[in-house]
Amino acid sequence: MLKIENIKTFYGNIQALKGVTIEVSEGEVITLIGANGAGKTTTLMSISGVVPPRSGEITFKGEKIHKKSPDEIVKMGISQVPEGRRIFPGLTVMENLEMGAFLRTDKAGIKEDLEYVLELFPILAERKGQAGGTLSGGEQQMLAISRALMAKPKLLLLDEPSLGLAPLIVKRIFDIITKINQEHNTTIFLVEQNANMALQVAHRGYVMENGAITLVDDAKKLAANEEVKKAYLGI
Amino acid sequence: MKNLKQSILISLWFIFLTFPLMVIRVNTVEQEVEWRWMNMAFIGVGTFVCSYIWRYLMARKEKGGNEEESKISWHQTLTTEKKYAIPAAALILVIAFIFPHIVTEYRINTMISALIYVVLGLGLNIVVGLAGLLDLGYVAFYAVGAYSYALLNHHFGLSFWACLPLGALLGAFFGILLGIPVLRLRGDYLAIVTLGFGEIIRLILENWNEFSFGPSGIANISNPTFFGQEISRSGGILFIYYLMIALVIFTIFVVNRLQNSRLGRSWVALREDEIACQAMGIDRMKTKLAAFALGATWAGMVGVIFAAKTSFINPASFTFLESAIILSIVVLGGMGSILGVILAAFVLILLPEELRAFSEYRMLIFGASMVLMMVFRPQGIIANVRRSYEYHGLDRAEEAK
Amino acid sequence: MEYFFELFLGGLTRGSIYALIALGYTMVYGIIELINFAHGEIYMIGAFTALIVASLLTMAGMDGMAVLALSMVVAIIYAGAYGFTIEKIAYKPLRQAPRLSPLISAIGMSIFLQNYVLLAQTSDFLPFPSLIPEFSFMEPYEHVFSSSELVIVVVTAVSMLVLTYLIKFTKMGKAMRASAQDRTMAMLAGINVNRIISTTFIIGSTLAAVGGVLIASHIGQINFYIGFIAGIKAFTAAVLGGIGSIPGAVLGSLVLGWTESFATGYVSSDYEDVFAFTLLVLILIFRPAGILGKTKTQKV
Amino acid sequence: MADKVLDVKALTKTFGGLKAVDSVDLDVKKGEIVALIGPNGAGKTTFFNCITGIYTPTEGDVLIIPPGEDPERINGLKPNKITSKGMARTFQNIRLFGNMTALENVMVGCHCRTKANIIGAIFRGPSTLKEERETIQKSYDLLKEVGLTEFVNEQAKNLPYGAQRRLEIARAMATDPFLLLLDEPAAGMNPQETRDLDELITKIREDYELSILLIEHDMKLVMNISDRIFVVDYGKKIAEGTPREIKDNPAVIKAYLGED
Repeated sequence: MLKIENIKTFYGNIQALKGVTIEVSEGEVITLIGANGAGKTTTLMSISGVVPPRSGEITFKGEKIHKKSPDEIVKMGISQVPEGRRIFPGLTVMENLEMGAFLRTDKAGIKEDLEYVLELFPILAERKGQAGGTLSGGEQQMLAISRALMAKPKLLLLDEPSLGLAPLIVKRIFDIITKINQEHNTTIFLVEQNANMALQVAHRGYVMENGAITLVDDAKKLAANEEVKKAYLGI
Repeated sequence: MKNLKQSILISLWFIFLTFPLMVIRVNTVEQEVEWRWMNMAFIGVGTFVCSYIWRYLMARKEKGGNEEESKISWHQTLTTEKKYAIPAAALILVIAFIFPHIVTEYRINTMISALIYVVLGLGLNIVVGLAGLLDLGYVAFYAVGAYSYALLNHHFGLSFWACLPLGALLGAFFGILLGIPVLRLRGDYLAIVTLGFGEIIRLILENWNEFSFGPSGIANISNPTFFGQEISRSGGILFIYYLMIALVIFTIFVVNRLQNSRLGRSWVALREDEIACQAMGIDRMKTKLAAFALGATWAGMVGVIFAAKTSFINPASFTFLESAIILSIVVLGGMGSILGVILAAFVLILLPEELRAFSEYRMLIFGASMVLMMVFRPQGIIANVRRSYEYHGLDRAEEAK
Repeated sequence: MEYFFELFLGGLTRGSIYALIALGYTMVYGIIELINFAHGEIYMIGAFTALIVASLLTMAGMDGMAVLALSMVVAIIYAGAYGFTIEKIAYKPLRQAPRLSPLISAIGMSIFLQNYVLLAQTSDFLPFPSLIPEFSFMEPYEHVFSSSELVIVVVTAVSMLVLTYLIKFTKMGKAMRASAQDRTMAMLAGINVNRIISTTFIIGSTLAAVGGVLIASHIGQINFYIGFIAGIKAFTAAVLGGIGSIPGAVLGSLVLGWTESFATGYVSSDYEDVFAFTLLVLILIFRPAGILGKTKTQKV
Repeated sequence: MADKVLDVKALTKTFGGLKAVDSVDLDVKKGEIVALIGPNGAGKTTFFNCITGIYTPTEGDVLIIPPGEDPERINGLKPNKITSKGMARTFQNIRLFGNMTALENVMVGCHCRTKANIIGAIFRGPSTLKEERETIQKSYDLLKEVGLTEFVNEQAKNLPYGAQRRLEIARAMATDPFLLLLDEPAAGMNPQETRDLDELITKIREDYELSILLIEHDMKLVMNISDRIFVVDYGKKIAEGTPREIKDNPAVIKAYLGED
């Protein structure tokens, strides 16, 4: 479904990605793990077209997307929950959700999806009129995921959804991610530092180091890999 | 084909855009309308051609300036290698010396103006180019210098030589006075406050008749004396010319030394990253203040010479436009680059004088080139290159081990 | 007391005009953090365009409100077009550049436009026909508050309401706010941020044009330089209220209008502009975030 | 405790009601390498910013005890003052002076230990010249120490990533600190670079006799080089001890692995 072939991405003169190749099949949950600064976020931003790669190709459902603008990419069905949630702080919860569905015009469909996400996260219904900036970290993460779902994505990119959240909430978020994958057959591309958790929910995993992929394997096997254990599962 | 279509569209868009202002001119008194259809054709063709140039430059810019930077350019060789630098400097000096004897007085006058702008540009370059503080009211310090000579001369008969250092000191004083409160501000706010300050100074000079003689200005400012000797008018011009040459040399010398000193490095560092700079133990305020005051000192000094040269000053010489011209010299020359600033000052001041037809469009071209420079070559005509250090001594010591 | 009222209403009129221009500054700053130096020039170009259209129409024998309405519409269209074009040429290529670059580019654009109008038209002051009719019901109050002042205040108030509605309740307005708060996220949500920025410039420019036409008609003369001072003052007003904040821009404009009006009325008229600039300098020094603005903490 | 060089007591920093750092105690002894670890967003960088003067702590004391001197409370001092008192830092997201050369970056670091003023810069008297020579020498030596001699006259922004991180360390060292604070020095490095860094940090401690406090995510690095480790989560200190003790601490395991 998504094919990333040997992309190289730069921030000014600094090369952040040094030839990354990743493939994701429909309906899959894959995870990309790696240390801080390894280039995981850049990979997602390259897919979303915010930091387009300087060379290499990205194809989504057979169509080349690495030269498209972010809004065109969203329109094709790729939406992202970025690192740090990035809720619009001055917009209300409802307005944030509305922005998620910015490109859609099917009123009935939007309404349906709105009901779906409010059912997924009932707390958001309670907070409807509140400004996004006043929500707690966990609520913001829920809002961020809901906002991305409002675009009715076929591929959902999640960047560090567990960042700075209490273990209990992290667990709930991961449960929901699995649920979304199963109920809607939404393909999920998960970037995580919490490798333990990520490898539990994912089907396959990629390990990234210093702007390049160093390992690809089944999630279970990666979790059992001694090197991975030592480097990323910590302690 | 796609390009052609796009260029035609751009051309049509600009024809539409400029239609009322460029084609129609109404005379409301005589009730007449003047239609200038030729302008429409000019705009159409002009923007069509420009759109191609724009696209070409854009493509070149995107392909990357990396290669360009690594090349050692002629000016770098010229300024760093002694073998070339000394003869070049000598040649320029000789030309500068002979110049006033082979041209008309008018030419000398315009050359003095150009030299004044060279010094102003170099002074502002300390503030904007090195320390990265966008000062839009630089002309205020120039005015301080000019008025201090004019007023001290008028009221107390103080001589040029007494006023030259006084003007510089007053410039520095005003620089510090303004600097203390405003240098805490962020870049763009600083720009606006300095602009406001510049306008306040000008408006005060214009309205406070008892102090500054208002818009009519001050006339009959004495010529400089030469070791107490009065100089004739034409001799005076010659004298000021040589004085300016000396001042330019002195300024280059000082700025060059400052650039590669402890202070100069802290300015550049401050421009690059304020927080890291503080973490290196650099006092942000003090360092900024030094740059601001030093820039103002030079403006004050040149202000005195300007007053002596024209022997008449009024507030009209110190408008925001003047600040903008000095700023564009620094920007076009290449922020932080001494050679660039000098070249830009000559081009911007002398060219309009030489090409009379061109002079009408002078400000138009200034404005356009500021935009284009920022878009296509933000480093200016001559990019500032940081100095390399060599370590012969060190390497030999290594080998000996 | 009557003198006080006269000054108060004069300040209100002034403040209304400043508000129309200040909104452009504040909207653009809110979204791309740029002081659009050329904004004052848009106001001036709006006034010039209106003058040309109005003169042509008058010579063609038209009069009354039709002239005002038509020239206003043309001025708005042109101002919007200029705003759009300026952004594309001078600011869009500089999105990734260091902060000072677009500011210098903006100053260049401002100088360019002033001289473009100077060369294309004239450097002299041109008389501007008074397009706003005298209302008979205003006659008793004419000595303190003229018809044209009334029109200025009413038009400004209506513009504010429309703009507030636009920004608060329409999808476009919400997208504008979203882009201002987090540009990258707005892109990720599928908002075409470049289009939003263009729209912001167009809306700001049309408001400036409205201001330009009204004030020119009220004062009765224009030249190529009117945009500079008006622009700086409107910017002062925007900063005073807290740049980036729309109610702040309106509030700041009124405060500035009254300050100027009362200061020139009770102190001295020579220093009108000095008061404005001094206010600007003082605000930036003592409360850089403005009356309604919030201070941002810098991330390390 | 006579041999402490940094003593932080009950440090608290709140941002609009939110406690980013909540009553944290921490100390560094002379010659020690101490690590501060915790999950992302736990408040480590805020802690750093509080003790280096970028933020003013809401409550608590930050005391520094330069070797052989009396303790001094440095709450609310400006960052440059703190640096000149002998505490230097690096940044999580590299903050080099991109358009200056590597050597110049380090020379800027020497700023607070040198004195040349405007007059000196213009006239270049013998004392200024001598100082300038010494600055160059010292900076060059520091570049050699971190292994960057090949990049001396290269602009900092053009250096490879790992080299930029090391340059930041050299620049901080130029301020002659007795305590060096490193904010995620290994972030974005590959395992080989991390191993080199490991050696570099230990070597710097030996050669310059200083103490080091670092924030780090790379557990291997932390476990290898630290004498003591402090763990924070949600702004609170949840554990402290030697690497061995930390490894087996249930609270730490919970915070990191996110298990109930």
